[in-house]
Amino acid sequence: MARFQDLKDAIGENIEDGFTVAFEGFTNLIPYAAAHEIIRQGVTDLHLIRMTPDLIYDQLIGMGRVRKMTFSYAGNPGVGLLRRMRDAVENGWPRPLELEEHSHSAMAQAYEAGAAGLPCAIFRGYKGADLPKVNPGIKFITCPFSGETLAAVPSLTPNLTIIHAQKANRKGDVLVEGILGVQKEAALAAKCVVVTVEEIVDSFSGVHPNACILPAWTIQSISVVPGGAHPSYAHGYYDRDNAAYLEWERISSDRAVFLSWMEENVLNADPNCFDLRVERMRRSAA
Amino acid sequence: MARFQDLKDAIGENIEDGFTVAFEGFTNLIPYAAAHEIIRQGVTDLHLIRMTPDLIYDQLIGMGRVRKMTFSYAGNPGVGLLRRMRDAVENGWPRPLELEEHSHSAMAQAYEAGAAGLPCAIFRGYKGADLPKVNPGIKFITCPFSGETLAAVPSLTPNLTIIHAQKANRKGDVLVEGILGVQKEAALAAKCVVVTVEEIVDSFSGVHPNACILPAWTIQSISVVPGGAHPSYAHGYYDRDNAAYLEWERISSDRAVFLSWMEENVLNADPNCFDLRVERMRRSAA
Amino acid sequence: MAFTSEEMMTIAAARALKNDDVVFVGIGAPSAACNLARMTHAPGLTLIYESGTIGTAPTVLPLSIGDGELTDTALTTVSVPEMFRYWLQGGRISVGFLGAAQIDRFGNINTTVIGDYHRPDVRLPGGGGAPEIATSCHQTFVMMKQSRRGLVEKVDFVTSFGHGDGGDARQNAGIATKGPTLLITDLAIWKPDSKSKEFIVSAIHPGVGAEQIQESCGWPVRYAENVATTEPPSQEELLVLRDLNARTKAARERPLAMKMARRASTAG
Amino acid sequence: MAFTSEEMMTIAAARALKNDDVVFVGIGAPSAACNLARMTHAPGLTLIYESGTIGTAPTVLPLSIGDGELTDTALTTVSVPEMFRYWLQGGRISVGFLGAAQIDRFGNINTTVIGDYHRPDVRLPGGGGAPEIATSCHQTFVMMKQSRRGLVEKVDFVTSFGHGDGGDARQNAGIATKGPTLLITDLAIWKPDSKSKEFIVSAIHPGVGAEQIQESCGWPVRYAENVATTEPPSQEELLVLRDLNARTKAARERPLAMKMARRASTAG
Repeated sequence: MARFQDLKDAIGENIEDGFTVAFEGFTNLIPYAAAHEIIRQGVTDLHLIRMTPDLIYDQLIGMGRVRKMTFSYAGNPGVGLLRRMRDAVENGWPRPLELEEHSHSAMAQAYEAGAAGLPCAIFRGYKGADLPKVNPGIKFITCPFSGETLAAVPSLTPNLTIIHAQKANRKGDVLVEGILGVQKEAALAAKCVVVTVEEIVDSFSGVHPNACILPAWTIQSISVVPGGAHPSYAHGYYDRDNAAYLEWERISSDRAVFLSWMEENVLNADPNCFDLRVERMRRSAA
Repeated sequence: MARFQDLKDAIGENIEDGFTVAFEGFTNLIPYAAAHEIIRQGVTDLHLIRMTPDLIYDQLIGMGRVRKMTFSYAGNPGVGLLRRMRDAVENGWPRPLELEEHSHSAMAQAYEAGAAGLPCAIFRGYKGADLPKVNPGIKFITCPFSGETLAAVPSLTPNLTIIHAQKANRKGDVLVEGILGVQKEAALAAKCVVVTVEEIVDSFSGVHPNACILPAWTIQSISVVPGGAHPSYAHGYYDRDNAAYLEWERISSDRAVFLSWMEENVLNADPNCFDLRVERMRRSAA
Repeated sequence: MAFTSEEMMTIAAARALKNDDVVFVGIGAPSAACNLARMTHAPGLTLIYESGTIGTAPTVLPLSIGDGELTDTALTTVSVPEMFRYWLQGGRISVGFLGAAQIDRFGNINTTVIGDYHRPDVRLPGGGGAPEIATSCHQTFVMMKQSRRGLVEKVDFVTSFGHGDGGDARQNAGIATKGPTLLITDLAIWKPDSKSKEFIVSAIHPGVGAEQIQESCGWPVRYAENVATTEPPSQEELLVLRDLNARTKAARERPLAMKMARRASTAG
Repeated sequence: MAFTSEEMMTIAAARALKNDDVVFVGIGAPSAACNLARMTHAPGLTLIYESGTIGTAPTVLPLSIGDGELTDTALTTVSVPEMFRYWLQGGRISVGFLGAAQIDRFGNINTTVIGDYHRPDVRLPGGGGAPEIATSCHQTFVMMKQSRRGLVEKVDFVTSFGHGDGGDARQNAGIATKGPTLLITDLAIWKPDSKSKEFIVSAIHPGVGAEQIQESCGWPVRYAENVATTEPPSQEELLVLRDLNARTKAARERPLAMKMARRASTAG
């Protein structure tokens, strides 16, 4: 049953070194504030799962907190490559990074299978592709009815899934709107779920009957962190900070620049800085 | 691409004797008006698919239009048995009925697999149950990762799926709200989709971004039939006519009573009678 | 206060539910029991109906599994494939309720056919959600009135697996959940023997005699070492249940009055 | 009007789309081409982004696959598992767009690594949706600028299957869809030979010479029997494309101005 906690406690009590953790959010609602808190708390040796690693994993990898990453597209969307992740893979800096690579279709369906309590997902995928040659986690089965060969991947079942959402109500139920990504599936597939939200509202009365809502009893911990998805966005609250994504190309290109940026903006940052960052965007846009 | 047609043409042009047809709608939005039109047009030898056959299939079966039925729960919900269906199974009246029987979980996941373009669904089901002994369409596979035995059923891919929905917009996109059942899956799993709706609206602007909407290009034909789900209900428009469901117990208990009821209320009924039936309920409730 | 055996059955089932349970509710007696629990000692109880409604709190009992009242009061309503995949199969339901046309001493249930499957004497509705409710919920409670036709030596068809032929049958079938842990009838409360898994009487409802239990049971009844008498319904339990039933009856007699008013306010 | 080779590429790709196509759009050049088509000759074109947005009509080009603008203008937004299961794997997409770091003459694409997979010279982003876009869409269009590093004799890694080693390779691999039917570069339009499935030049963009095409291609270029010259961009095409790009640039320079205004109106 969801408890309301401050972010420091929500992270501190629910994560351990070596955990398999999924931070999900597909462009919309990426949980940056929670990732930065994990970096500040010194958690390490993580196995990260995420379809689109994005800046959030570039930062964790560049800080040496990641042992392994399961992913399907490691880019800065619309901008280019993830340079800290490349440095880890190509040069082992600051530590080598083990990769477990899939396609989007495979990962989406593996999360779905995890949420559905199944040990694997079967799908029509990877035909003719080389990934099954380098990822032993991809197997094939034969449909017992049609005889067709279908791909199979093990379901994804993280120790911990962290998501950012628009709203929680006072009971601790959580509402997600807009691009839903794989958040519901990643949450239901995990043993433990931590959610950061923009705000708490009295109730969800008036919300659409088929809206995406995670009941309080599927969640361990909720923290109110306005702006907590910056520089990604929160549909209905603030827009994607595309300038920050473009700027990351420069910051992440150089190890020293990266480290000093992280020092200033993450390690020495106030956990409540996200609201201010969004406020600053709001003022500069006015 | 969806065409707007009157119900007579929508049915006449899209169904043939011998078709495999799914009428879906889970308590909410059961497409009675379309079923009655099919009865009037004399279509026969159908293979019907539906999780909960309900009165709609009792009527089609009792009129001798059904060769085979794939289902998972054949009852008058909260009232009792489907007496016309029982008469066909136990006594072959008015003709024998072939049954293909599943559990809800199997059928829901088989529709889902059909929508997902897969030849089969795998799921954790039927453990210890007798149904696999009498339904050769249930097989088992071994998970290539965990070694667990999982049930497999062929996906459901009807020739035609018929649903009732609240609204279409002028482009022919269709909105479903409330209890969604398996309508989206049954529609996307079918080769052809016919939809009856309560009304046409100019646009869906203002509707929730994650509402259940079938794009016009997934649908063949749309007919405006207000009240077309009576005696089931249309969330937001009118309520379930529980009295009619209770009354069906009496009507369906006797072959002659059933036939004369069908004569009066279906064969000789005006296709537009559904709106009047709902209006009558409305007045009597006022 | 005087009470009927059916009231006793419903109240005994309601008492077995805890505040933090997540219940897969069936229509009829289970629906009354679950809503009674929610309206009395377990206000936090989460009710899930297989129609996809999660966290419902109806003021009257639905006639079917998917009445509009369920969506109107639900936290959210999901599709039926999602209900069976993420919520039931996903192992998120703590208690599933099952009814039965026939049940045997090991909690195996038949709701499919009386007689041979292919040439049935009576064709029953079939399994619906039951085959997987029986194996995916952490545990299941069965509610039914006792009769020789219902409590039988051997079910004609295993619609839903209970404890098979007893003992470790569930583990041997690859099932990790507890299965039937409670059989609540109009006469008694039965629990499985810890080893054999045979249902034995653990409590007898007030005013019921042992011969009545045996007469309405198709196998030789066994009793727990210390058979209790079921606590009679409290005044609160009876009043809340009777209110609920009265509201339900009134709503079914004029099913549209209140709903049409609602429509006018939203679609006007 | 004068035009750049990139404009020609985008416009040529836009022209290949029909009004009733359902397109799985990629970010960058495909997004510009698809929106240009929608704003000119194909107003009924359905755009789907893998973020789950169906039927989008953005006024500016999204930087990422899931910008808010896409949801705001979409008919509906579904979850990503649903997008890949019901919409892509379900066979509902008529045209999928793919980009490539490397492509070979048979349309096999690499966006994974340069060099050895386990010890790469360059680690590229990986496949994303591409492996299944390549096999589930009815056909795929590839857009890329020509270079010797891009159009190669043999790709280092087959991220997405095209026509394998040519001929019936797709059927032999159990794939029922057409695969790459069009390669649109900054210099030419290429189509697969009907038998060998090797990409051959079917039209050359205005002002481009054959030597330029060969210099920027790692395999010996072959030409169709009747090579056409691509129709130069019309004034309408150029104006609409440049307007779109200008709006996009302005929006990225002040990404929040208009959105914050929107927020104020809904959350005020």
